[in-house]
Parts: sequence; C-alpha cells; structure tokens
Amino acid sequence: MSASALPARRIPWAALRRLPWLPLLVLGAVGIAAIGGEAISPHDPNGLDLSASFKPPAWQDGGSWDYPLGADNLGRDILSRIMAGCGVSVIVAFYAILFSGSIGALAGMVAGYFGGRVDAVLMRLIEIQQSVPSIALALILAAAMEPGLSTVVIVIVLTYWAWYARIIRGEIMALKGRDYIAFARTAGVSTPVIFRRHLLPNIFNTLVVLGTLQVGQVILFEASLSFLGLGIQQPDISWGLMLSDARQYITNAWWGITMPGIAIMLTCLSANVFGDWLRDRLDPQMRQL
Amino acid sequence: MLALVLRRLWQGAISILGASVIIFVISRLSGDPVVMLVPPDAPPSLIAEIRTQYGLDQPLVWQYLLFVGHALSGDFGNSYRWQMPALKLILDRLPATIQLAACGLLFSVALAVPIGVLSAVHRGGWIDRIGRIFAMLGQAMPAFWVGLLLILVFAVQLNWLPAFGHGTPAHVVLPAIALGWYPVAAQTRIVRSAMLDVLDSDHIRLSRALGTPERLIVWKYALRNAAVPLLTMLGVYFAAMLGGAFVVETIFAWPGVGRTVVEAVFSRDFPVVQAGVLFTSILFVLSNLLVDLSYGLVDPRIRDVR
Amino acid sequence: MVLEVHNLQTHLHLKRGILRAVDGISLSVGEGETLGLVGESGSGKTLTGLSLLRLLPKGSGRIAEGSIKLDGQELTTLSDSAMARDIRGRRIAMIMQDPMTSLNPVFSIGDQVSNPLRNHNIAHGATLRSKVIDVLTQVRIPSAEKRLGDYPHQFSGGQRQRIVAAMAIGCTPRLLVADEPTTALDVTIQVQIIALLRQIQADTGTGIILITHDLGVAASLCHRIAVMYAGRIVETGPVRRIYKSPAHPYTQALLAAIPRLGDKRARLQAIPGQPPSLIDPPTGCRFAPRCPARMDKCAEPPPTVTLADGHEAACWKLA
Amino acid sequence: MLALQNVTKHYKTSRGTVRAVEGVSFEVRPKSTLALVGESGCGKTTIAKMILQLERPTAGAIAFEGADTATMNAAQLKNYRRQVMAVFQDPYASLNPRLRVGTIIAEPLLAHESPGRAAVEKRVAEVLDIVGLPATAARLYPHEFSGGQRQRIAIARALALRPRLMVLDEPVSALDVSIRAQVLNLLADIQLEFGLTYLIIAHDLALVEHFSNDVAVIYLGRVAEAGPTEQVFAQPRHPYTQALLAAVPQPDPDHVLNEAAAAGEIASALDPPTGCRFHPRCPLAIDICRTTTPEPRGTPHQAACHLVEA
Repeated sequence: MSASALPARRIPWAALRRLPWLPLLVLGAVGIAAIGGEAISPHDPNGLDLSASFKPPAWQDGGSWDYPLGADNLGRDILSRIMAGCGVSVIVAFYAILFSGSIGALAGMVAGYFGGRVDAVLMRLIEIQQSVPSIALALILAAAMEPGLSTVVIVIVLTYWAWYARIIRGEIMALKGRDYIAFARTAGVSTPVIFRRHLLPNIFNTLVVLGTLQVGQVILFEASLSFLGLGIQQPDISWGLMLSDARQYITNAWWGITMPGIAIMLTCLSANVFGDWLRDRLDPQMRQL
Repeated sequence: MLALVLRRLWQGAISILGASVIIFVISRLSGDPVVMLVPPDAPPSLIAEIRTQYGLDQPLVWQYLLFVGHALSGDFGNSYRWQMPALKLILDRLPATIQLAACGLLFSVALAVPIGVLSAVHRGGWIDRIGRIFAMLGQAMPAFWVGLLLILVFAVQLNWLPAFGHGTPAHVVLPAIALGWYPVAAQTRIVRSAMLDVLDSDHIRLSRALGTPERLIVWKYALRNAAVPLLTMLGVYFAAMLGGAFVVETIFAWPGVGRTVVEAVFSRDFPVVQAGVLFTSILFVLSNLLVDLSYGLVDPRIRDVR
Repeated sequence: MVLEVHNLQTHLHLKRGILRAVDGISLSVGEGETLGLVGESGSGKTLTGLSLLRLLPKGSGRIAEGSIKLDGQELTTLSDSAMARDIRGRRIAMIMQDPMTSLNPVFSIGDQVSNPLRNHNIAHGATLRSKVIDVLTQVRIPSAEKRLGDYPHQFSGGQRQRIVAAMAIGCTPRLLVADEPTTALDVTIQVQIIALLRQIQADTGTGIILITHDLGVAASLCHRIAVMYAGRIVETGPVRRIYKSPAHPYTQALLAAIPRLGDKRARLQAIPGQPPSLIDPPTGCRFAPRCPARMDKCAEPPPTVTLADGHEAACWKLA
Repeated sequence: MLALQNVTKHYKTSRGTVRAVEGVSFEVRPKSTLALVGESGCGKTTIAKMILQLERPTAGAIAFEGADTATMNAAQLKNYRRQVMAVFQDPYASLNPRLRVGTIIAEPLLAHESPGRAAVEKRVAEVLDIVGLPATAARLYPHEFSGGQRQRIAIARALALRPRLMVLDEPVSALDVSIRAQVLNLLADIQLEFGLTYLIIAHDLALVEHFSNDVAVIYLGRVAEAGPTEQVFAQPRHPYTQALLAAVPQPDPDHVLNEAAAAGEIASALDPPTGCRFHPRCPLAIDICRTTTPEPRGTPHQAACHLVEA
C-alpha cells in the first residue's frame, strides 16, 4: 500500500492529548536548570569545600541532605554541578542541531530535487565525510584548534549534516516520484510553489523528528569529547568532564561516576522516547530510523 | 563481478583521498603547522629549516601534494614524542584496535540478531518489549560510561575481570562489551524492521501457504532476505567501533591506535595524529568495501545487476 | 465433494470495530472442478481463500463460525501445526497474484520448488531432484534441469507464475486456491497461464477455486461461479447460467457494466453508489441501496432461491 | 491537434541503453479520442510523459497545433501546459493527502491566473458539480473519499482550467468494475460538453474499443498498427494486434481463447530483436521480418508488417 493512502497528515491535535509526560518532565527539568543556572542550584557548582570531600549521597552512611547526590574529591556538590552541566548540553544541542539540520536539509533538498551532477557531488561528499570517523575528526580539530564549546559544535555539525542530507534527499526523491507532483509539473506549477506546497510540509515533519532524535546523540557526543578532554574545558562544567574528573577516584567514590552518567542517560532516554513518540505521530513511515 | 570490485576500489580510493584532504585542511586551520611539528622551545633556525624541509613555504595545493606524496611513500614524519616514524607507531598499534573492534562487533551482533529476529517474530510480545527497553537504555548510555560502570562492578567490586591492559582473552571482555553496547540498540532495530518487512512479503506468505514449518520460514527463508540490511549494518558499525575505540581504548588503557592518537593530540604530536586518523579512515573504507562485495554472496540479484 | 464450506464467517478485529469480511458463505468444489469466486475488492473473496488455509492476518483475523470440510475432514478445529503439516501445501495449495513478489529472491528456484516436497516428505535425495525437474517440466519451464540453480530474477513474469504453480502442484494437492493468478500479467501471458491451469487440472484432477474480479477470466476457466458482494455470495450457478441468464440484480448489473469486444454501446450501464461498510452492514440485502429493482422487503435478509439445478440466488425479487 | 513525429526515447542505464520508444508517429484529431494500447513496458507511459513534458524525447518532434514543443519559449510552454492536462492511474497517489480537495482542484488555476478567493471557490464548486460531487467536498481531505470519488476529483482538477487536451493514463484500471463505468461515462460526458480531445493510455482492449475513435497499438516501443478504432478492431492487420485480440478473455463461456496467437514472452527493451520487434513471437514470421524493420503501410488504417499489402 502506498504511503499516500494514509489519512491526511494534519497536525494531530487529538493525539497530543496522549503526550509522553515522564520524558517531557525530565527534559523540562533540564531546561529549567539550564535557564536558572546558579541562581537555583543549592551550591556554587565550582565552590570548594574540602571538608565535604568524597561525601557520599544523602541516603548512605556519612551522607547529608546538604549534598543530596554527594560531593566530589574537592568537596563540590555533585547535584549543583549536574545542574550547571545542563546549560552546556542545551546550548550544544541547540546550535549543533540548528546548523547541521539546516545545512543538511538544504543540501538534501537541492540534491534530491534536481538530481544529476549536483546529486552525484553531494553523495560523494557524504561518502568522504563518512570515511573519517567523527571522533577522529574531533581529534584533529581539537589538535588544530582550541578545544571548547564552539569546537564541539563544529565537530557535531561536520558529522551530522550528512545524516540529515541523506535522509532528506531520500525523502525528496520519493516525494518527487509521486503522481501529484508529476501533475503539478505538467500543469505548469512553478518549482518554488511545488516546494512550498508539496515538499516542505513533508520535510518539515521529518526535520522535527530528526532533530528531536538527534538531541540524545549530541549529548552523548559532547560528553564523549569532554570526557577525552577535547570538548568543554575547565572551569566550565559538563557531564562528560565530571565523569573524566571522577574516573581516577572510581575506587573511593562510586557516586562520582554514577550520578553524572545517570543525568546523561535520563536526558538522552527522554529525548529519544519523545522523538520516537513524535515520529510515530508525525511520520509513521520513518519507523526504522 | 571484477568490474564491480574495480569500481568499488576506485570509489574507495577517492574517499580516502577526500579524507586526506579533510585531514590536511583541518590540520592547517590553526595557522602555522610548524608550531605543531617542532618542540615549543625550538630556535627560529630550526623552524625555518623544517619549514623548507616540509615544503611549508610553498603554496597550499603544492603542500597538499607533498603531503600525499610523502604519505604514499610511507612517510608521515617522525613522532616527536616517541622518536620513531609515525607510520610504524600506528601500524604497530593497529592489530590491537582491529582485535578490539572485531570483538565489540561480535558482541553486539551476537546480541542484536537473535533479539531482533525474535522481536519481529513475536511482535508486541515480551521479548519485543524487553528488547525495546534495552534498546532505549543502550542508546542513552555513552560507551565510556558503560566502560566505567563495567570497571566499577566487574573489576573494582567483584574483581572478576581485569580493568586495564591487554594480552589475555579476559582483558578484551570488558572493553569489547563497552564498545559493543551502544550499537546493539540500533542493530536490533534494523534486524527487527528488516525481518518485519520480509515476514510480511508475498513469498513468505506463499511459503506458509505451502506448509513450510515456521522455524524454517524464520531462520532460513526470511533471515537470508534480511541479511542485506544486516550486512550494510555490519560495515557501518565496524566503522562506528573504530570511532568508539578512541574513547574505550583510553578508559581501558588498551594499546591501540585510538589511545595513541588521543595521547598524541595532547602532546601535539601531529604526525602521529595525521597518520592515525588517516589509517582509521582507510580501515573504515576497507570495511565498507568488504561489505559491498559480500552483498553478492547473499543476494543473487546484485551479482547480476551491476 | 473435495471441499464443502458451510456458513463460513470470517471477522477482522480492527480498531474501528469488527469487520465482517466473510459473512456466512457456503460453497463446494468437486473433483476436477473449477469454482470461480467473483467479486470486487472488499467483497471478501480473498479472505475466503485465506480462511480455507487458515492463514488469516495475525492478531486481527478470526474464523467466527462455520465449517470447512476437505474430503469430509473438518479443518476449522484442526491444530495449527496439523494445518501446516497435513493441509497447507499438501492437500490445499495456493497461487498468488503477483509472480514478481511471490518467489523468494535469494533462494534458487530448485530450492523453492523442492521445499514443499521436502517438508511434506514426498521425495528425498536423488528422487527429489528428478521430481523437481518433472514438476518444472510439467509447467513448461524449458530445459528445467539446467535452471534449477537459477534465481527468480532470471525468469520473466510468466515463467515465475509457472514456477509458483510448480511449487503448488508438486505434492498433488486436492484443492488449488488461485487468487487472481493472472491479474498482474499481460494479456498474451495471461492466456498462457489460463491454459496452464486448465492443463494442470486435466493432468491431476485437482479442484480449483479461482478468485478473481475479472469476469472474462472466470468465464474462460470456471465450471461454476459464485458471485460475492459485501461478504456474501449473492448468486451461484453453472458458468453458462450465470453469464447467459444471470438472476441476481448485482450479477446483471456487473455484466452490463463491463465493456466487451465487438460491442459498441455508446454508454455503459454504471452501477450507482458504492458497496456498504462491512463494519456495520445493512441488515437486509446488501446490494439494495444500489439496486434498480429495490423493494420495501429488501430491508429484510433475502431468501436463497433455487432457480434451476445448482443455480441459486439470494434476492426477494425471485422469491 | 497533437502530432508526434518519429519520437524516440532512449534511457542510458548501467546495463546499457533502454530503447523505450523508437520512431513513434501519430496524430490526435481535435475533439476525438486516441487510445494507446499495449502491454506493460511497451513504452506507452513514456510517450505520455513526453507529451506532458515530464521527459524530453531523444529524437523526433511533438507538435501541438503545429508548434513544436521543443522550440517553445517559457510563455508558450506555460500556455501549452495550460491546454494539456493529465489524469493519472492511481487516485490514491495523484492527490496530495495533506491538502484539502478545494486546494487540490485550484492548483492549476492558481498556477496560471490570480483570481480572487471568491472566484476560486466558485470555479471549484463549478467543476465539482460537473464531476458529480457536492460543493462541500472542497473542504474535505482526499482520504475521506473512495477511489472512484478521488478519480472524479482528479478529473475536476484537470478540468478546472478548461484545457483542450487531456492525457488519461489508465484512468480506470485502479478502480473496481462497478465504479469503472461511472468514471468512463463521466469522461465521455465532459468530452462532449467541453469539446475535449483525449489521449487515453490503456491495456484493456474492450475498454479501448468502447471508448476511443482512433487507436495506436504499441509493441516494444514501436507502433505496430494504428487507425480508426472500428477498422482496427474489426479487421486487425498486424499479427500482434490479432494475437492481442485473440487473447482477451470474454465474459462469455462460449468464447474460445486462442492460446497460440503469441507464444513466448515480450523481449527486453534493453536488447530489442532486430527487424520487426514482434518476429520472435510471430506465428507468421518470414526471413525479411528478422532483418528489416517494416514501414507502416496503409492509410488511415496502417500496419507495420511485411505481410500486409500497402
């Protein structure tokens, strides 16, 4: 059965009633922590308190509710540091998705619709891009430039634009073959109008879904880079950096490597569940992504 | 078939050439590369000498050609830190990385294929549900964190397996799991959706209508059809393993290319970084080439068409 | 009788409700006889065929009532494994519509044709190979022994349908369910497959149920016809009676709505309206809303009227 | 009105050149219906695509009222597109599921004119009425209609600009038998009412005989036989047409099919047979058929066969 036999894909307001509340709650909390910053965190995230060094989480012997998730080797409050890390994750995710999404979508649309040589060049570019593993790309970039937030964003954009481009290209090519677009062309409808009326509404949904699904990947990527010391640098705080710090104390303080990891996991999990939900609502044909 | 092999080889060569351009251009982004090629306290005469020696006073395109020329003759320069040719350093470490990546891939495929197949067969059943939960969790956990947790539990707490180093088969277990953990989720999805597609096809329906036992339908007739997306997956994920190896090798002190390159970045040992990244790319392209060529083994249509 | 179906009801449990796809049909097929199950899409003809093999859509499809007897053996109460072992492919085989998709693209045709023979313990080892060559020769695949190792994509559409037929007849089934076996083929190939089906029946004496929407194909192949509309059989009878003196208004309308070669009417007799939804079908005659001979009585279920030997129609007009 | 002269279309693929259409010529007379018949892969759809300017011919000319479409400037081409509209086979694929029926029908209108909202609504209601749908249909989405109704919407859309020529690509083959007659009758009615010219592509010979004034029988990219429908169907001259007609099952149990009229299978357009492309399947083939491409003989009823007297 052809995909177009599905009911019209209006924005399904009725379906919005069954929102995935738990993931949205987690994402909302991350967002609030990112916006609120130090104003709402219980401690100064960089504030040292050597007396609290290696304080375990509150529910363990020796823990206190002053440091609910415990403290690190320098006695910094882990909860406050996790909250501070939200900001970095949100900023990286926002810019990375914005840039890689727009570059990839534009390239994909142009290549998919016009085909021919433009398409061949794009496909070759994607192939080349994919022959350098993204972490390796990050490594040489980090070696060449100052590591930091903007390097992280650049690396992610360089890695992910191709992902968008390929999917959007495929979708445009599939749409282009539809009879209603063939009709529009034979009836003399201009290319910009065909894009606006028939192609962009479809692509828009796909982009929203891809963007949401990418949030988790971006957060993981940023954490990995920061963990290696190639991403966010001290004194900025990121979850990956926290894990990197806590790693050498793995034998004394299990919470040091557990808590930021759980923050990463919950955020990614929520973003992925929400993305899956969006995809099923907006674009049921992309299920295998 | 020979024409296909030649064409894929040619395309692979183009990709590697493209990768070398990327590596070259980025390595020049920061300005004067000589700074990275010499010790920080090098006298100006040495800098000038090296500049000429590496052709860095030449135009950029010429420099690139020189870089390629040297690379082709196996000369990536000497590692500043190790005082040996960068190429030899990388080649020495390459087997360990391949070993780790292969074990990681084996782990993930050994998990993903049965879970994916059973999830598709019992769609909506308990295996499907548990598989989905695991997939969800897997995709939300970075490889390095999985690695740290594994060390925490199996090395620190239980003391069952070694956390660091290389040598015995026991050493490879934890890093391979850490490396193979993340792709399990995506692989399960691919296997599951490929199987769902096949199980819904006319020829499987006909097989059922002619009384083929369900066991044969699933594990013989359907699975071989699903093998093409599966193979594509193998190529992509072996490549992903090579990328993941940079992180996992660092955690587990695995003496492979990844850890070497990461260390080289911090000591600004640029020849090693260039050689390491380029060789990862070559490995990457080669694995995809192998996968492309193996399609013909499972799908007779491809043997004839191209 | 090879097959006797009585009051078969097959339901599809959908989110929107229960779709009564097959709603109480009875039919029979004799030895060496071809029964044509004719109807439009959604009339329930395909689900009738799948019900016979008990291969309904997983989860949603259910045989709610009725009996299916093959050579006197009741099939509706048989276990699923017994269906697979003793019935499917062994005593009832199937040919599907699209030969381009009904063969497995990654297995050789030798493997696929021998598969039912192996599963049903018809032949093994060396006899298996010669049996496969026999069957392929029987469906007129030229130089069959050289082509056992070939794959489906190396055959044309018509040849593929022959191979599907070979898979179906290998175990000499009692009944062959052919679901639109020629619809996906071109006219000149279609005629070859029609001839093949006729020849298979002459050779093996198998009963055939031909499921089709094409009144031409049904006329050229069937001994008897059952016309389905909205989940029910509205008329059944010998092929000549159905085409020469159709009794049910739907059969009449259907025959008048199709253009024929050599017949230059200016206008076709269109049937107004559309078939009813089978989730909540009308209680009376289901064709009544579109029927030119509609009466008040048609709001009640119509009686089945016997018009001649073996010719029956469900219509108030004939009562 | 529309004339094709020696139109040829070759596609280059990795496996070689596909000779989809080879030297096809025919003419569509104003206010009449020309049918292109042939089996799948014979090139009839490619011909339609070239006429609709979705593909460019490799060689040959397509002329509309004497003007070659290949040399038209942008404005002339736009006018051509306005005069020539299409109805496709699958009414599920030819209507954008996201758009309301009103928007769908107004699409060609808005591409060529800029009428006000009220004018658009009026025109949409008008054409909906012509195809037998209520004006309220404009506010609904395609999925709320059945296949037959969707095809009516597609016809309304093609009719909105009052074109001169309509290309109907298998307009009823996706529909059920009882719905086909409704749509065919509708097409016949609007042809009469608006003086339309039809080019219909079909594989159903009975339908073609019923519906068209002229017919061109295509085999493997070439015109095998062409002429007034009545003559071609009453006295088919080309062995292929004869085979086709003999192979059509009739809703008549006494009708005997000729199973031997065309043995074998259609060759591939990648590697078409030399000479007459039908010769490997032709029961009457002689030596010259294998070597020389037959020229069309006879007028207006022409057949491209060496065995036919001019």
